Amino acid sequence: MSDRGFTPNEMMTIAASRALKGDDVCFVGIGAPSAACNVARLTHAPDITLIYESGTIGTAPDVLPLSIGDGELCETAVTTVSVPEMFRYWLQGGRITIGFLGAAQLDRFGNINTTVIGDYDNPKTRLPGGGGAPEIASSAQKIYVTMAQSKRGMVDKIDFYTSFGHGEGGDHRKRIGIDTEGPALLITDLAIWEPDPETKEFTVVSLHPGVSREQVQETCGWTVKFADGVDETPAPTALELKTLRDLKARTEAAHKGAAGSGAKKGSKDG
Amino acid sequence: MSDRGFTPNEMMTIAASRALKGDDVCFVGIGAPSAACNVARLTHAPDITLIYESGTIGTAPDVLPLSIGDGELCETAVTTVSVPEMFRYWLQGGRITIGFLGAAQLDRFGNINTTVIGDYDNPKTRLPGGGGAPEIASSAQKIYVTMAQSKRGMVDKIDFYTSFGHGEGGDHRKRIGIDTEGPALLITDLAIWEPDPETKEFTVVSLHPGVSREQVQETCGWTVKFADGVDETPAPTALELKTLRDLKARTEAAHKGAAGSGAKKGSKDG
Amino acid sequence: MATFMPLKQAVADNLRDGDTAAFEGFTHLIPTAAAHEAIRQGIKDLTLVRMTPDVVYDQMIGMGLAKKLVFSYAGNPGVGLLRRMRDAVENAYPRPIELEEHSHAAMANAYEAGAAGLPCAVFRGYLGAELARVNANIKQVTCPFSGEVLAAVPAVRPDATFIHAQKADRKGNVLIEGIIGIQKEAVLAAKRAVVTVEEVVEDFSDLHPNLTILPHWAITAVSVVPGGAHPSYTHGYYPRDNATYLEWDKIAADRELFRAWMDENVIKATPEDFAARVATLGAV
Amino acid sequence: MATFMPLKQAVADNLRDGDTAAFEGFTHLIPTAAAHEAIRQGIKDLTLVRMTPDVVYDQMIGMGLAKKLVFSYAGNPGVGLLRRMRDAVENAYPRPIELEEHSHAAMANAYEAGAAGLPCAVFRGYLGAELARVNANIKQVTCPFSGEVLAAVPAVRPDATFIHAQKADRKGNVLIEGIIGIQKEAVLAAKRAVVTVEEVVEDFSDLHPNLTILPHWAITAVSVVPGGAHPSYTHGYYPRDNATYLEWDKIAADRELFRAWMDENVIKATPEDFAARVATLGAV
Repeated sequence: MSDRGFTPNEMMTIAASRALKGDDVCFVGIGAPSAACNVARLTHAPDITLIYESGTIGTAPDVLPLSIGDGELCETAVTTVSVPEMFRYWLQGGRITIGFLGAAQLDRFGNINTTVIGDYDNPKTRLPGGGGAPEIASSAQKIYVTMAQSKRGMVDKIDFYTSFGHGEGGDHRKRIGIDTEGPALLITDLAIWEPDPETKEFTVVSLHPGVSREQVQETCGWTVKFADGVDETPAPTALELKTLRDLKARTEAAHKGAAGSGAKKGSKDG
Repeated sequence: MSDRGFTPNEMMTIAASRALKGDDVCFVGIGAPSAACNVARLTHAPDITLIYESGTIGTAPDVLPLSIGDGELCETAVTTVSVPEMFRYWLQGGRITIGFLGAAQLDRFGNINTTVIGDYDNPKTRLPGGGGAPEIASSAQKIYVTMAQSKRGMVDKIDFYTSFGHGEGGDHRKRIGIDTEGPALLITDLAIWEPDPETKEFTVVSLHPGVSREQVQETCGWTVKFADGVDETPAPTALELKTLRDLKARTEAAHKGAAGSGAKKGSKDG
Repeated sequence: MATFMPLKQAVADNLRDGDTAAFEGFTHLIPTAAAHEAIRQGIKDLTLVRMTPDVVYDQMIGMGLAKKLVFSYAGNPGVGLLRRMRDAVENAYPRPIELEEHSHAAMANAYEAGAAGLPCAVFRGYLGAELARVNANIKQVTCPFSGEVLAAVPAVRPDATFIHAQKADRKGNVLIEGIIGIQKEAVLAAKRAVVTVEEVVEDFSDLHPNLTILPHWAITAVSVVPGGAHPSYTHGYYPRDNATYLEWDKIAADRELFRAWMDENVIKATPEDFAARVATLGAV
Repeated sequence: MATFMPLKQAVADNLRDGDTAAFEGFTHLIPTAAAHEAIRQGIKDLTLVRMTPDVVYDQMIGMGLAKKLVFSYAGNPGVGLLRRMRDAVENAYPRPIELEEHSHAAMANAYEAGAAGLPCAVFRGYLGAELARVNANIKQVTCPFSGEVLAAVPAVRPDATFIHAQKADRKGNVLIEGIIGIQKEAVLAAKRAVVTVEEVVEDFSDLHPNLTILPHWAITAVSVVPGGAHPSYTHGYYPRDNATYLEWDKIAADRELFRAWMDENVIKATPEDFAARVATLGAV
């Protein structure tokens, strides 16, 4: 923890939570920040609808799930439907306002790779794959991406297009027949980025407290563009921090109890 | 009632019930003889599965439903599913062994019309339409047809092909890409008919007790073919008759009670 | 987001002249009160969609609300034909009506495709069936793997769908149970959806997780109309009023009798009258 | 018609070398006991299908049962990658494995199409996604009404599907509740279906009519295996054993440690051992 009283990861989660509104219907997909969605629900957006691709609609877990199919998601949901219904009626049906995606590799246009590092047929590292991401990326009304910055993750050219962001930029989505907005926000541990209205390249619009432009550039594999007026992200409020930390503490305690042993917080799930 | 102690209609229902086996999965569609299916269930085929297109699977009503969506069908079913699931997973999925169809007009090859009398665009009589029949006719493993004989109903040429039987006969089904068996039995108030193995024309294989060949021909609009050895349908047993009559009496009483007024037994439903 | 409002307002806000509208129910849960409200408001030129148009569609057609009917089985369940619809089809009375006729499988798949946001439904159907000749909205697609030729119909996407359901919770989430029919799909396929319910309960926290519940944000308006499915039934509340279906056969047989009955029982009535109609039927 | 039989016999009767087999479960209700029985019986050359292959697929792949994997997300939920699967893909150890990789939407639609008896599934998907380049089983069809180009994938039709469920009644009808995933479709899409259950109850007459129940005649065999989903969970019976998922990350990282663990916990074990594994987890 920095002497500011919060970690970069906490800032990232809280900044992401602030981007969510009470009338949003969020598809919390593979590797997505469950924490951000649930902090939003527990602070300014109590009416937000959280959907996990396991079929739970309108879920309100007291602790963070370790997997997208945890029992508590079902127990606290408004309803739990089958997986085909989830993908057909709810995602493809256009009812998801925000699809939250993580990335192993991300490029400046919001294209995402979670499939392979290296060549597909002869990979250096075989990653888990896309899961719901290819269709979340095209069917959700908007996409928010969160990830911790690194040169390995934020790259000039991704090895595989698991899910399509803005392609080569501009109106590339439209040209291939996608009529949803696509990546609309990138929230990292250092900054908030928005796509340029014309080129669709991610552009830093806000730096987290104490973060310099140089830090952002050093941890990013492409030449970073900054908006004309770059804001400073408001620091987490006491309530936001307490909500996040309480949630994580409850999670830790619950999962220890259930499993009879320490369980680390979910990173990837299936 | 004839002096034989049963009516032609009772004979028809009981003959149809005998054609059903305990491991059959019957789709009891529009205008179909619910009575035959339920008599089978209450006599020799207690394990038979009855499915109504309203979504009730494995139903066991104590009284005959007035419509295919009566509450008792749901209350006594193993499970009740949505209508899209019924048509996709259960009918189209090939799980129905017997589809039971009625007809306003029927031809010698088991083609059925329940759509219009006269020209489609300028009909003499607008009938209810096909409902589930077009796909029951092609997706159920076999089709049984029941109807009371009449020259108006059993015609040389039907006005509209609501559902396809054996078309022009022979391998016509196969030629248009249907791989199910199609009409395999016709049970009327006078006789039992089976398709000729080659031509697929319905052929009388059994006359109900006391019925003559002339009576069959007089009430049929095409020149009737009789099998080489025509049997006599065994008369209803005491158990069969009692089961059918008790079922009808229970039905009458129940529907009077529920509606506060006399309700006639279902003929067509939707 | 579901808003609770009187049925009169829900219909006025959500149904317009010329709309494509579905009042769905599969014998069970037929939204009669909503259809009667549409009749009272004199909505015109509707394209009415329903798998099983029955008495209440006979009433709307007989009152001249419909310019077109998209359907798969039109009958009075347990009784016979729809006489007002026949008069419209056979004699163009009170106005001509265009028919787009499908099979149940096609309609079920078309609603499903509408709910799923697809432009069309693909299924195995209409093999040898003559509807494919008279309905230009029945086409074919070829499976790119097996070469099998499958049927395709356009998705049903109503401007407005009306259904009746057992209950809503205070947030406007809606529970449908028993014979659930095509109602979920009809709501999700529609631009606007109005649900009449028997009652509102505090919350649904005691319900089994896998029941058919429509989240409040998938619905436009909820109106509380006890008995609103009469003469159809609501599983858990009241049985089907079979006598009324039988009676309809006589009423619909005569144009003048029909008008008089509609005046008395629909035009001069209100949604509040439905509660009394089911009061004598007994519980189920 | 479902026949009750020991799991050993159910696997022996229904799974053959070279089969396409699905052991489905979506975090919840993973049929671990059935997969372990397949490993013990040394079944070979399987094409394994699953949306979310996790630990138990890592085990089957690591033991060399699979020649091909059809999937959409391969990971250890809440932990990370599947190390035995990586070893097979990256190093062809213990044997090469062919991958047919899809998205979740495609797999869900492909199972649905299998259950629905269709040769292929049609949906809006893979737009701009590179899987369409590397997977020859991703094609396109054009909507004959709108002209929209949609994705098509072949239906999944396993020779054998294995699932775990809460309970059967004496006739062999099976109840699945909670996160129901893709299990109903996986069973209905298969030529043969084996269900392991926690328990058998007299009948299901008290259940709500709209629950997910597979009729006995849609199932081949039912085997009673309490705890049979461990380390996954069974809603209403026992929670997920998160420690075991974490532990797996270490075991699977080393080929020898893996073999030793499999010998001890699978090869020398029986279906009866599962009950003890969940006994200490507490009820849910």
